[in-house]
Amino acid sequence: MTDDRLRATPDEPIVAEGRRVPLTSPKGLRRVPRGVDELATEHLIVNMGPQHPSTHGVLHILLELDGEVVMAAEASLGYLHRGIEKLAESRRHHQVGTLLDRADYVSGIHTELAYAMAIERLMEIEVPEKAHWLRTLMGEINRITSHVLFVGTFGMDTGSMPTFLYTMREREALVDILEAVTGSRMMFNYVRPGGVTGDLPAGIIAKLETFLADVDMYLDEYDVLLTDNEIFGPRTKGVGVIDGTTAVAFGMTGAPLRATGVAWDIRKAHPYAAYAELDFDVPLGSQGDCFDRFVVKTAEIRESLKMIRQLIAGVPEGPHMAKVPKVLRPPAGEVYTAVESPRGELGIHLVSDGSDLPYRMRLRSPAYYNLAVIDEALAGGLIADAVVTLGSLDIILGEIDR
Amino acid sequence: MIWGLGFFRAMGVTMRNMFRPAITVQYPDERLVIPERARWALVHKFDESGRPKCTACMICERECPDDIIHLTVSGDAASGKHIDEYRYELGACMMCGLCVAACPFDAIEMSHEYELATPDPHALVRILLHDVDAASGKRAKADAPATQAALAADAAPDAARGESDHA
Amino acid sequence: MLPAEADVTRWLAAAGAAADEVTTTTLGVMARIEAARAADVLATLRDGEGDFDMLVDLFAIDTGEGIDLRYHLRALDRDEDLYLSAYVDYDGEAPSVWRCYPAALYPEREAAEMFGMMFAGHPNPKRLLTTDEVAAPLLRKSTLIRTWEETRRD
Amino acid sequence: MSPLLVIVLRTLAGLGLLLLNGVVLIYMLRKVLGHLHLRLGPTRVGPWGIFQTSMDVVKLLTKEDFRPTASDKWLFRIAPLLIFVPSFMAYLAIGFSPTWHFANLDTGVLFVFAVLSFVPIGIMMAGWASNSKWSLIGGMRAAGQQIAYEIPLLLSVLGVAMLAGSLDPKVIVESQAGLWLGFLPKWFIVPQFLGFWLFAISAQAETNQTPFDMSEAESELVTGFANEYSGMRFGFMFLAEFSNMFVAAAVGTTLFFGGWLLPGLEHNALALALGPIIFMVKVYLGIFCMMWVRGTLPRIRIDQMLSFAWKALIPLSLLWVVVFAVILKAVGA
Repeated sequence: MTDDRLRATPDEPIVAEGRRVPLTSPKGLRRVPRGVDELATEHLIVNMGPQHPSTHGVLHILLELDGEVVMAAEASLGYLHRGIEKLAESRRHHQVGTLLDRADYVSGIHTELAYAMAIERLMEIEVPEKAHWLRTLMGEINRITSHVLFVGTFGMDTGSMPTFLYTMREREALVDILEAVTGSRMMFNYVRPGGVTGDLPAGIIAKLETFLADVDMYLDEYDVLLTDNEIFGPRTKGVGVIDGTTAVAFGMTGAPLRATGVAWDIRKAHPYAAYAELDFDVPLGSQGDCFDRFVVKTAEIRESLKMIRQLIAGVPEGPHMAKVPKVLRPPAGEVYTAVESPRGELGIHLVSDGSDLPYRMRLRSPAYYNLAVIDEALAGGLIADAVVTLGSLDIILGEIDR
Repeated sequence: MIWGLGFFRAMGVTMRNMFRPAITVQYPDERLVIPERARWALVHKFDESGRPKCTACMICERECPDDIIHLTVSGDAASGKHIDEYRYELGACMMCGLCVAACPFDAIEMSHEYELATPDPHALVRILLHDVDAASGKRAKADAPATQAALAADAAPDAARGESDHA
Repeated sequence: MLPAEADVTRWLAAAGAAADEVTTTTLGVMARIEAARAADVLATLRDGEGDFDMLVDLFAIDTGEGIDLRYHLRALDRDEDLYLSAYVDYDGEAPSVWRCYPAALYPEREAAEMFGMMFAGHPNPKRLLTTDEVAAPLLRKSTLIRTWEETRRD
Repeated sequence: MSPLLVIVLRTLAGLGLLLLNGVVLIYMLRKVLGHLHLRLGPTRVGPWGIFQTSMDVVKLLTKEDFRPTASDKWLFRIAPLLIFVPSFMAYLAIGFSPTWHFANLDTGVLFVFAVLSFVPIGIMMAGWASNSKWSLIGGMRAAGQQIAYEIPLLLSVLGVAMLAGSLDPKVIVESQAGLWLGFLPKWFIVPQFLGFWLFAISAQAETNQTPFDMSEAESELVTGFANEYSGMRFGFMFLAEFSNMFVAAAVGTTLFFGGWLLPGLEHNALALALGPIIFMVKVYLGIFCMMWVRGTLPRIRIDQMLSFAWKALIPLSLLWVVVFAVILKAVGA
């Protein structure tokens, strides 16, 4: 079904000079369907989203279908565009975090952290050791809340209901801990330039330990429900394959890139916060299909748990906030800081003109680049594959549309 | 692995979970304990005699990213400030806690009042203080020694955001 | 990690680009290139000795006089980042680099709509994030977003 | 009583049972799925939420009768009935005890499968008439699926028919009386173990339950063929789904689990009185297992599902029929 005759535009390979794998052109979908041949059969163009249970937010994908086979796909974004980059230009530096929480609303700590690091690097603020550890601890807790949500919603995408509701149990326990530490369940506003707003409250370590005691058993249950399941395997193995060169060419980062076997993790490549002192592995896939992306993510949950165990064992004493001026006026200049958010490399490119407002704040959101590949990856699969492929990329629309 | 075994193991997992207690919290009957730091609607703090600790220094109004705190103040610092109205737009508040963090007099806090839904949109604009004398800065400072150091450190005047903010 | 400035100069020279403005700042190594030749320069940087195989980010900055297009390239194997800056006039045009870096497909559309410029040769030059009713290029400094008073509804 | 009155009363009784069953099953599904998933299910309306489904029926009845403008007016209206009526008709052939049945049919099992094969026509009609692309895909899926799975479903029954020598539910049940080796109930699941699994898998597919809920597939097709339906039209489709579930479980009980019989409780007055209760308990246990599967497994992909039917289930069931026939002949001789 995927011979060139049926491609959207067979004439233009994406990559010139033949050094890379040629891809089909994402020239965009024809709005008028073309017949398969002289018969009066037509391709069906359906709108998946913006109100569709499997688009994970308000994503809109146009699918050109031949029966159930997706011939071409085009994502249409912007339903959640709030102009965060523009709004940031009228917010003082310490206020920008409130906006960034809402960019990737499932893992706000990481976005805040990237911004705080940008300010710290520009102003050359020395962050206390304890703040580093708290940032890492909260970041990893936040990563697990995001990853278990992924495991659950990916289960939903494949039609398995229990994982979604079971993972809510873990997510809820961790979100409670995040709320106790940061004051909010999702919009944390916890990481500020110079440190974090609060130390660990009393009793939170005990709470974490109760969680850690049970969580491995629950993770094994998810493996039984999904990873080892005889239906789940064929649904995801060999589906939505994105090879390494394509992934790199599309600027993909995070688990989708690592699932292709490319070992790129900011936490290892450029350790920030306390990651340099932690012992952890970066799980890698080999095939770059949906199953690998899923397995990489579940393995990352276990790595995060390993890190949390190390972190709570060794939180140093000391202040959690450096001395920073109340009004942050970073010197004129540019800086790019990147963190490994649950979705990939989340970068803040900050341009400062020396005033208390950012001159330009660019949020390099990982899901934005990870999503771009779907125009390529969905073609040739079935509708069910499209749903699974999209789910495996773990997109958050708040971050894509910004 | 024998093909088909995975189904039965999965069935075993769901059956095991059937006998675990449900995680549902039946909200109006059961309530979760709100953690100490949880941030909900903004409220004022009052001293023993019931006077607000607010000194009408306007820092919170400037600090709010969403511009939802509005103070109308008469009088001046010399003769004592008088708060005509402390308007707080709950409906637009995102509970970031920046105003509380910025308050040098420890006069406001984020309460644990979380049942904020209302059918009346006007109820979402709250007048927190109405026609009261503002506390003098000195007294408030004496009340809150913890904030003194922070205040001293912040000697640099907080430049007001000009109209260029929105440019 | 930062690439050596001399290397960058050599790579750019291989692309036939003027290589006089290679600077190292808090950002990293940044080279200024001519916007009209961006596609050629990037293709050379990717396929030539530079081997920058990933376009990490593409965005624009309104400098007040024009649009500063930024290409953030990365050589994954060597872990080296290179920033390219290309000036474009308001309502100007730059070549699309999607042929060598398909990652640029979305950000080019975004930069075009947000800054009011054009990317020549882009395969799908539609708006990405906003609708047709949004007339002004949003991220230009001359575009004022509405203040709280303007948006308030009583 | 006049024969006409008997027919009317029996029909009404069947309808009443169907509606009651629907309400009970929906409540049961919510509770079972809820507890399987660490939730509670309905708790608010009445004690333990038992009136939740009745209230939902009231809600569905009072909803606006909405029809998309571009839909096919008559097909759109007929489709829910075409889904509902066959599942109602299937009730007629179910025997609850030696004396309790709506109609005494000599080929009752065949009748059930015959009328249930109407359902995909209704689903296709609903999908087509809605004039919605997602619904259309759902309807087409339903057709492909039900045709594929009806064959192994029927073939899986052949073994039982050979054992009992009849397709009359009453005869089939009666021939399961007694014990094997003194302790094993003489239910047909023992000789027909493979047949039972073929039946269970195909029945799960025929009743549109996860992992085979292709035509609904909420994460892919939203709700597939029922997408544009609301109010009581949707209610009929929903009810039909549950009554199909009941019919499948009842047929399974009759064929493989000895119907109203319990070992040691046979051919006496007590058995006659308890028969319907035993039958219903068995049926509801079967339904619970269907819900349990539904609450556990992910959904199969449509092409895998069809190739599973054509490449695995149908050859296997054909083979089983031949093998079992040979065995039966050998043992009989």
